[in-house]
Amino acid sequence: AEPGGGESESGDQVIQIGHLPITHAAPAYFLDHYQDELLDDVELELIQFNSWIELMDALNTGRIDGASVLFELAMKARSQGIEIETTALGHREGNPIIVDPEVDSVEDLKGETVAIPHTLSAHNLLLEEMLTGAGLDYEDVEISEMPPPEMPAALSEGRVASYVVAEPFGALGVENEIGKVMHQSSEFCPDNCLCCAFVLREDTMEAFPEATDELMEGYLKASERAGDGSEESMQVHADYLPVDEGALELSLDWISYDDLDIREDEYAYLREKLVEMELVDGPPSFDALVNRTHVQGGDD
Amino acid sequence: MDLLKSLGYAAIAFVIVITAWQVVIWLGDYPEALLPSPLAVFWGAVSIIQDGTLAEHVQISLFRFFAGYLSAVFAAVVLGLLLSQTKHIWRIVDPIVQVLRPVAPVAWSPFIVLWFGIGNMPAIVVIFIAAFFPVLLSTVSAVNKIDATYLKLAQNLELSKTSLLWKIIFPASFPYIASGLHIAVGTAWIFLVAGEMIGAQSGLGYLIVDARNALDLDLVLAGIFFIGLLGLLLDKSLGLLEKWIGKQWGAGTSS
Amino acid sequence: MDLLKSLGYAAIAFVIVITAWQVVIWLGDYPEALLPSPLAVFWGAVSIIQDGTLAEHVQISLFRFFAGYLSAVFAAVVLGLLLSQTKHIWRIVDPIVQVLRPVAPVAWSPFIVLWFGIGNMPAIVVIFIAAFFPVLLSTVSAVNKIDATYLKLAQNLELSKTSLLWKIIFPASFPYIASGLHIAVGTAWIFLVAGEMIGAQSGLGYLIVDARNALDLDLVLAGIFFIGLLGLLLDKSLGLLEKWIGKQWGAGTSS
Amino acid sequence: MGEPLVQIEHVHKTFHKNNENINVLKDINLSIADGETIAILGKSGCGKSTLLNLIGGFHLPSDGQVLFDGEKVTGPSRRAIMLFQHYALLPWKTVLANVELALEPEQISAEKRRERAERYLHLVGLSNNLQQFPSELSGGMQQRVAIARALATRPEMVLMDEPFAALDTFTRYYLQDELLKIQAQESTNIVLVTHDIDEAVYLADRIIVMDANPGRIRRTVTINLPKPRDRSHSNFQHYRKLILDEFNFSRQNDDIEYNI
Amino acid sequence: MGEPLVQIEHVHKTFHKNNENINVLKDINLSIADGETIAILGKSGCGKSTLLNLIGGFHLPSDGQVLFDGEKVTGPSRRAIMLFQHYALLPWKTVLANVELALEPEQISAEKRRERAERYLHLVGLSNNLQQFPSELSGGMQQRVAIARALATRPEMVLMDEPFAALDTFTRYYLQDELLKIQAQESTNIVLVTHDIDEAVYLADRIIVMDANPGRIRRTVTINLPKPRDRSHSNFQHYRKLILDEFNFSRQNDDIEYNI
Ligand SMILES: Nc1ncnc2c1ncn2[C@@H]1O[C@H](COP(=O)(O)OP(=O)(O)OP(=O)(O)O)[C@@H](O)[C@H]1O
Ligand SMILES: Nc1ncnc2c1ncn2[C@@H]1O[C@H](COP(=O)(O)OP(=O)(O)OP(=O)(O)O)[C@@H](O)[C@H]1O
Ligand SMILES: [Mg+2]
Ligand SMILES: [Mg+2]
Repeated sequence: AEPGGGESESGDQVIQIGHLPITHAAPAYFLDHYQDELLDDVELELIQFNSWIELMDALNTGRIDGASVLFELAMKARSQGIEIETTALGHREGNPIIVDPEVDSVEDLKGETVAIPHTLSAHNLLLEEMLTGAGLDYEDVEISEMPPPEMPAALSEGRVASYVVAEPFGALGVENEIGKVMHQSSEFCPDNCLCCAFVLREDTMEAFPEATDELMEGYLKASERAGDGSEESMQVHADYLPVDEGALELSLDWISYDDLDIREDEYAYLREKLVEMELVDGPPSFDALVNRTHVQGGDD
Repeated sequence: MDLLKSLGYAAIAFVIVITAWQVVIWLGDYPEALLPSPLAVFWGAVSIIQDGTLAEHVQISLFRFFAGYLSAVFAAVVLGLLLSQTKHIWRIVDPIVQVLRPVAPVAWSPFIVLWFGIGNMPAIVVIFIAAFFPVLLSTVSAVNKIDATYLKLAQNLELSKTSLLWKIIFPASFPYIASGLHIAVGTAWIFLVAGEMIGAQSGLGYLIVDARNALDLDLVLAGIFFIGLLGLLLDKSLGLLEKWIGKQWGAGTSS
Repeated sequence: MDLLKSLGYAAIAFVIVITAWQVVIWLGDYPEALLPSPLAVFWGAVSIIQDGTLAEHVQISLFRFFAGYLSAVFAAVVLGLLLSQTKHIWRIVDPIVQVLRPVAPVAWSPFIVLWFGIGNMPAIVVIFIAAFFPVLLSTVSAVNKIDATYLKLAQNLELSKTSLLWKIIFPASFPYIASGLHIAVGTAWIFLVAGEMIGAQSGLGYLIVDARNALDLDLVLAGIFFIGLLGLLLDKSLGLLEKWIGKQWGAGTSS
Repeated sequence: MGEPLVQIEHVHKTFHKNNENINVLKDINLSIADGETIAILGKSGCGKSTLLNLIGGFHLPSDGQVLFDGEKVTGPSRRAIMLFQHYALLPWKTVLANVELALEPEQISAEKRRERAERYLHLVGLSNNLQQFPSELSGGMQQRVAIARALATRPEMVLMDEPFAALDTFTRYYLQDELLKIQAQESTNIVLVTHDIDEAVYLADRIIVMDANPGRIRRTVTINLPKPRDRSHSNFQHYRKLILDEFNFSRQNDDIEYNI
Repeated sequence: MGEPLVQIEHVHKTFHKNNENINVLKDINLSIADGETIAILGKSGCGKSTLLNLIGGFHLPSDGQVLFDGEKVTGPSRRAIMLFQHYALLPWKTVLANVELALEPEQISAEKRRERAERYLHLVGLSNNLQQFPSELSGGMQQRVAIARALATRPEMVLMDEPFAALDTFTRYYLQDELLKIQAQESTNIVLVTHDIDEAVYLADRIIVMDANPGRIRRTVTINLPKPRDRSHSNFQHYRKLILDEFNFSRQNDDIEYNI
């Protein structure tokens, strides 16, 4: 497929970025919101999807130029020969384990169904850590994959006893008193549970190197605004994710957008974990997938 | 007067359903969040009518529906007529169709995205697939059902191949084709909604999924109601069209 | 010999499809990850056959299918026969059916979960809904299509109401009902797979979704192939059954 | 001939269709004596079937009344069995079961039922076809099954609506002969609707010739010939010519209308 | 009468069905002169339609040959037009368009086509029904349209397969008269298949009486009566009786077979 979304009316290069309606994609939202300020010759077009797999279909087939996507999915796609690179993280932390109010401990989940957005997700790894940490086996629970927006409904309907997913759906469950937080991701893999990454297709990056640089620069600036906690920032979050204020605040409490660099040791941990859980046969090497030039260039 | 009578029966049906529904809620003691009351659904329906959400989604769904359905009908009828003319080719195509037909159109989505991108096209392609196979098969079987005397007549009069196809075979099989179209319209509509529930960002199916994700079951039921109503209207319109064509082309003749 | 011939044509079809597919891959230069080659799909199919995954999912899907389909057929035929006997009640039930029918069975999932819990039941209920309405409508229309002379005959012989229903109306309408069942089997199968794609943790639909989630499009295609094949087998078996009943009950008689 | 079995008095019949009243029968008066065979003859659409349905109770008169054995007819009954043009056999039942079904409403044992059914099937010469299905029989044989079924209920009257019209001439001739033989044996009353002049002359004691628009009785012809009759005998030809003349078919008029 | 128009020489016809060979026609020899009207008469299933289809080229003989105007028949052609029992009118076309369609393969202008179609529809008395659809016409009128369509192509021969069997007796009589008038005017050759003895005697110059299993010609009866004939005249009755006797229908045998 032709890279890029063509040119806009004003002659700017249009770059299409896919995302799910989650707080984890907030830097992209902020870049979109402030693109008059942060972008010159590039026009960002956000495309929302309902589930990770639809997003991956569009990314893999070149229907979009990039996406804010689960890190593990990006690894799998790269291992299958899809030419994409991760240029930054989406966020850090912000992955609570939400359980039915009746559930008090990890042991209570034995035999129950737990929802995750995807087997190739930080949430799945997190769940595994939590279960083995509590002396259970991964097989002791039923895993159910479903699109994040569906999870609070599933918990309230009793289809699942717990879910682990991106924000704001955890906070939503708590706010609506459908469920409660049992653990936070930071309790299991402090600072190295890579969750969402910002990825770009290599064909786009090669065709429009300047546009790519400009986009990434803007992205990193936008991420700062996403995490500054100001009134204005809250309003932008609320514009893109129309959830009630309480849930949003709760989400933002759990999540940080500070350090979006992808470090080799974090990546190595992820690789090991994926191989150990037999989720990806030959995960790509750090160099093949991760492109730190923009993050580090920003640091320089 | 007949219409009035039908409406009367429909009204009775409506009252009975509403009553039964309310009784279930009372007896089962279901909370509003799990099984909304008729009144809640009514206000839900009013709200999406008033704020224009409904009109917008209906418009999108109908656009997709007609784009997919009409192109499927056109392609399937023309292909069906041509294929049924050459027995050998049909016997090769038939097994392919037979294996592809039972596959739910949504199963193809990864490939639909590959070839048709994102946006409206996937939903249109899903409808296309849903309508294409039934119409193709009913066209071929309609042609095979044509009274053999018509073909003998054409032979006898030494009509040309094209005359035979367009002046005899097509009109002779049209009443059956039309009834195939009628059946396909129902299935296609159901699949549109199912398809929109899976992949789309708009349309009636999305409206339902979205409401469900927001735990607004009253809107889910309102959506279901409008889907049913629109499906019914589509079906009835095609039924009328079918009848009209039947009359036009002299169905019910002794020949 | 006829079967052999059909198989021959199917083989030709198979070769053509495989060739066209490979050519598309070469010409379009699609990477394996986006459009797997026939060989990759073949090995994918072999792998799920060998490790028993396929058999397990097929078993579950078929169980759900038969449970839902057979109960729908039973309920719909009995109800259809009874309803068609009392014109007034049918005219009240008809509008309800007409509005419910165009709604995709999956749209009901929140309520299905509410009443039927999780596990196999939701998928079975989806099939039930998918099969129930077509069979009900075809039963009622079959009864209305019965040759009026049969009814006149029964009146003339002063047969009892029950004799009329079970010895005249039921057998006389059965061939049409059977053809309704035949149509419903296809739709129900498609919906089973669609339903399993949305909510289930097992079954052929899940197999596809799961493979797709893991970005294993070769397994997706292998799954699609088996779904098509099984659907075809179900359809053909019912076709044979229909033919057999038709023969048994003297379809094609002059009366 | 005793007191009339069927008495039709000033019967009118009007159908409503598309908000129109179609006057199908006008002032029909007819009485049929016990033992008499009546043929109703007329062009297509003149109301023959309607008249037969009135006698059988399948339609009710719009005006006037039909009496059967002195009682007003209010619906179909086993006393007058209709023989349909397309036989109305149940294709999913064997020949024997078809006849047995007709005997079901009578409170007799299963053996008795089977015995009686077999007797009447023997009467029409189908003893060897008891276990066959209707679709395995020729048209002529199917109509015989229908005749056996009608007779097995021992009705006082059999109503026949163009019973042999779907058969070819030769089969028709055979079955007409059959019918006469059986009737001689069972002495059933028959009212026969036909548009075949030969059939009427061959079978009937009295022919009711009808006119159309609205349907009315034009003339009654009593056939004073002993049965069985000879189709090529001059007496037969006399009646045939009489009726042909009634319909203007003997070559004298050339002003054929163009509105068939 | 000149040299034979149709010559059927040692024709056999066998059908294959369910791995069985059905011998339908056996050694048929027949020649039809130009100007002659032939009726083929026989019981159901004796192969009448098969013979007609052989003449028309719709079937080809298993053995022997059919010559039309000296040439071997290899397929249907416009030179011999078949008139079907159920008329085979196209219900989606008007009466006029039905006839016009038949003229399409002739390279004539649209006006000429319309003119010719109207002329033949006038001939059969349907000038007032040009724009009606077949379903709006009675059975008799529909068959007239079919006759007009057949004649409009100016064929050398018209093949009729029980053309009037679906009509009631009265309509049939009218149409038979019509056919004779038109034939006198257009002098078309007619081969007519029928199982109606009266029809054969009324219309044909020569009657081919056929036997069944396998189908073969039993007898040929030449009718030496001027046309139009009088159905109730004694000469007509003579031929009628002759054929009835051939089929044993004049009351002398009572051993009616039970396998109709
Ligand atoms: N149920 C009905 N509703 C309306 N019109 C009817 C009905 N039954 C019969 N007719 C009309 O009454 C007239 C007489 O019909 P009927 O069937 O008695 O004629 P028929 O003499 O039996 O004709 P045929 O020889 O064609 O059977 C016809 O014009 C017919 O259209
Ligand atoms: N295409 C065919 N295949 C096999 N058998 C055939 C075919 N056509 C006719 N027959 C058989 O040939 C025999 C003669 O058929 P045909 O139609 O010529 O009889 P017919 O004299 O016209 O009879 P009818 O008066 O019933 O029309 C029948 O036994 C029929 O079953
Ligand atoms: Mg009648
Ligand atoms: Mg024939």
